[in-house]
Amino acid sequence: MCSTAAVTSGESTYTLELPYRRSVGPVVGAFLTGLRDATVLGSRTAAGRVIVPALEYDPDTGDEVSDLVPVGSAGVVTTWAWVPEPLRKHPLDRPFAWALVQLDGADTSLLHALDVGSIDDVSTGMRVQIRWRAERQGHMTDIECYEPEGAS
Amino acid sequence: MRDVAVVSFAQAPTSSTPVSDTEAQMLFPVVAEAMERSGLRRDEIGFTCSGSADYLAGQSFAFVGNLEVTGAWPPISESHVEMDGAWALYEAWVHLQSGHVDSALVFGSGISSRGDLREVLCLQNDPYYLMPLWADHVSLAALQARAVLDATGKGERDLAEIAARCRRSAVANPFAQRFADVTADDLLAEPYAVAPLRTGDCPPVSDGAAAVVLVAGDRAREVCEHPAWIRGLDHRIEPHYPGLRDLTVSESTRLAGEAAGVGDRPIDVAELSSSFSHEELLLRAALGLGDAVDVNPSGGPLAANPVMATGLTRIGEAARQIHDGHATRTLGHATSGPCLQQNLVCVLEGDRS
Amino acid sequence: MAERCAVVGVGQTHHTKVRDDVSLAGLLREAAGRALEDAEMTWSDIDAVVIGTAPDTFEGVMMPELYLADALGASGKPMLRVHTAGSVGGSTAIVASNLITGGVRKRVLTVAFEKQSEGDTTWALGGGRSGSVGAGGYFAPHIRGYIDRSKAPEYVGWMVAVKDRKNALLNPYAHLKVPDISLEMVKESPMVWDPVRRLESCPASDGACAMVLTDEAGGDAASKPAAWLHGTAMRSELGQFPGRDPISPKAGQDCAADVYRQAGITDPINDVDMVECYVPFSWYEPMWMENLGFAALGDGWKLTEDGETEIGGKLPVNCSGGVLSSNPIGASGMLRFAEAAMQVRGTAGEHQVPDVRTAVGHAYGGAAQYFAMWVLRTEKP
Amino acid sequence: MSDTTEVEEAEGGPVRFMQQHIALDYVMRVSPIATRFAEGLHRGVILGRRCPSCSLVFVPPRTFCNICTVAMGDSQELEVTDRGMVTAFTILTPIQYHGQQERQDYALASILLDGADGTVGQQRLLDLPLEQVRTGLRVEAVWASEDDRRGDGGGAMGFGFGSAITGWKPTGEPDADPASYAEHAL
Repeated sequence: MCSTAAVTSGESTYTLELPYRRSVGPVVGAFLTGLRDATVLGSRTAAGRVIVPALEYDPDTGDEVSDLVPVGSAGVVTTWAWVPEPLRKHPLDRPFAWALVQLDGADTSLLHALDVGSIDDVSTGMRVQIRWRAERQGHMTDIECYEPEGAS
Repeated sequence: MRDVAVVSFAQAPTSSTPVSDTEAQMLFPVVAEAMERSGLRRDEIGFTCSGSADYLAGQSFAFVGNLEVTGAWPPISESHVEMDGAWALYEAWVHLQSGHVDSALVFGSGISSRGDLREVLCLQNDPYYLMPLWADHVSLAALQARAVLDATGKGERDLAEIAARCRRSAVANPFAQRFADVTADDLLAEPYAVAPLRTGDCPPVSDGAAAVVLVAGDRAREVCEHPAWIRGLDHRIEPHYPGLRDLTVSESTRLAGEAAGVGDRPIDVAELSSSFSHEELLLRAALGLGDAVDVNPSGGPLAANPVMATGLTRIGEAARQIHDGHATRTLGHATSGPCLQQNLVCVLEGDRS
Repeated sequence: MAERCAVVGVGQTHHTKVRDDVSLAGLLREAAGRALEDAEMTWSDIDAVVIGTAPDTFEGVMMPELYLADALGASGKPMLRVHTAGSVGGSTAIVASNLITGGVRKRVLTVAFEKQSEGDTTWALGGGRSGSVGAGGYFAPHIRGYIDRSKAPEYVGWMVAVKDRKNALLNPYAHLKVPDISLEMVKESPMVWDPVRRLESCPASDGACAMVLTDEAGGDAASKPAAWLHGTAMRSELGQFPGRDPISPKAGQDCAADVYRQAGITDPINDVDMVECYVPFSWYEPMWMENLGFAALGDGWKLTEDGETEIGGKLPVNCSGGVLSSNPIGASGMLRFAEAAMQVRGTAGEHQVPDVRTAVGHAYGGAAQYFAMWVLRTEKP
Repeated sequence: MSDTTEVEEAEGGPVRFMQQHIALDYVMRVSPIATRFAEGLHRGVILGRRCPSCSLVFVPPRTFCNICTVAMGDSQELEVTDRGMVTAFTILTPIQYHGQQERQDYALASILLDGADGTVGQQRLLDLPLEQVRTGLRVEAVWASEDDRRGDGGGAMGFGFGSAITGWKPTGEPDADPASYAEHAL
């Protein structure tokens, strides 16, 4: 809902707020179900490319894809960005890196937060692994974040 | 294709102090100025098209309020895209191609300052995989910046040089919001927004609007001393999810640029929607623009970034270079979506003497 | 028009209250895939994609064309997103047709959609505030104004509701189906926005519609009959100002006059074989009959009363069951345009009107201030 | 958040739904004209502006005439009365949705103020049985107490009476001649 506060000192603030309930369909659904089971699924296109996260179509051609294959839960950082001051809605509340990670067996990269102590601890090409949340519900945040391989 | 020219352009002064007006109030003088400069009466306009986004305004059907500035009584032939005004210009240009009408009014507008742009633009992300992470557009741009630096061997100083040049160019632009006689060293002293992008590599949050009048055929020469003829106009999109793409190139810009004939003859001036410093590197490469090309003499989006009007402003600025007789062949570029997902290229030429 | 344009493929989803078996992409792909199949084309045959939807707040995705680009096979292609309020589905089809008639593209896929069940449209229509009256609350005074002005009997609204709901029974894709619909049922249904009763109102639907448009060569090459475009028009007027007539808006009149002029229609009631127009509340049928020039001002309701708007009447209206039966808002306008195409192509199945040569599609939106129309024929222009 | 998703997940079936709560904060800076209008309301005065070109009086005031597309400044400002007539109405049975606070049937009307040329829409009618609501009904503003008279920031579509006028009640005058509001069906 939206609550309109009274006008004070020339400003009014309001929050555009609404819960959405999204139906996810078979392929996104399978991917999210996989996350709940601590597995990452990719979709294999006719050309043999393994797309992660799984899509119900080949992103290059639009052709339908239904062949889902598991990929590894560790991989290589293809690019990254360091967030010195996280926004209130970011996955981590301390400085962190975003990382696009090509998981083992995938041909594309999956975005998530990478939990490292400083900008000096992250580099392109480094190996990282998924840190799974203990309580998983079939949602992107079932992946808590990435962490350097071998951590914890 | 039918000859169509940009015959007038107007823009709102952007400001770091957010405007208190409604979007329509902000648009009104801009549209009025573009109309006045065109010399056309309102009833001579055959088609009107605008670009804006509800989520910037924080209100469903926000664009309906903007119809007010057109004086849509008696009724007008009109359409709206939920895109940057540059795509409204494209729709209008297509409409002119079909021969139904001979002139068009185009405008784009947005009040970015109303919300937190880094949160609002997260809603552009796919709802299942990206949106839940609140991966904001600055963070996504920084991922692409890192990929570009890794691939090209360039460094943060190269980015700062671009940003400093834009800031210096903007000193001469009365509509710019962020301008200063700064050096790369000054900008390298600024903190990271999201590394490798420093605050100076990122655009300001701007409220703004732009308007353009298009006229087809010889009528354009009657109303404008130096019409800016649209010689090429195309746009392309790529897969959405950044992890699917090669972030070290802008493939959709390359395709649009080729289709628009950018490389047919030299470009004098290019106004690029490079909101982040590294995007200029990507766009220059994708469009084949050499060092001789004057890029963003207005300062570009790093000087003022009125989202939903930024792209149309680029085309307007590119046209102005021809209107003023400063250039004979220019380029305006617009972009949309995370990491330059969608790109539009407009090639403009003056009459050759 | 510079270039001829043909509709060679039409597809739509099954419209229901909640399409909880698909993602947003899946919903659009269902309609688009059917349109491609109908056109005997694949994704790679398409040059450009034009999509339309009503406010982004309905699904909570800003500019969803970005996320949907590769789902619609648009990778490396041009993609446009249109938003003109409730008329958007019609406007979207017109923008797609302009790409053809302007000679810019040869084969265009156009898609419009709404997945109303994801969020809350009444909330979104109210700008996220309490006290949203919804579309019905907004239009109810106009409807009352029409009834007062035309002296139409109360049962005309019920008749429209019964006719459209009966037509919906013939349409496998329609959302709301009331098998034993009767005047009595409509009359007894609760008053929601006086004078509009529940069964005189449109549902909220999930759904999508898609069409494939081609140039003349594409229309000639199609193995199924093509519907040839004879005119398009869009008109907008200010939502409120002194002296505005929202009951028969001038923008609607002008839009009709423009599209008829292009198509050479001089006597609409006789020159047009069927019309699919945007009737979200039953009374809009007689209102639009007058506004679009099928009846004199004040006489539109007589067409309904005389049964002339039924399949088999002089001017069948909303043979698909109309917006009253399926209302995925962003797609609703395109469904009107698509039904006109299906009727001309002879592919409307059980709700086919025999021997349609000329069909009109119509959509409106905002405060009855945005209008979009097209005219299709079996013959080339 | 109590829906089938959690149940299905508890049973370990495939994930079919995703819940997402989107909350975006916006700050609306009230424009000078809206502030001035709100100040008028605080004093119990309704301000409008007259177009210098077509002479139509707009309430609430606008910075430009949307018909003539000419600017209207402070010099075009005037006061109108807080009385007028109902030109259109509906009676609503509120639809229940997230954030809806209305529970009972109520009447909303368009009101043409004496001296104004456009109606003000979506106005609450008070002190009158719903079955007596009609066009032509003469009404007057019911003002909130002075402390509660605040304007609103408006949005893309403009601004309104905020909390200053809680609704409109019958004046008891005879109904207006239909010809006097024939052009104001909104």
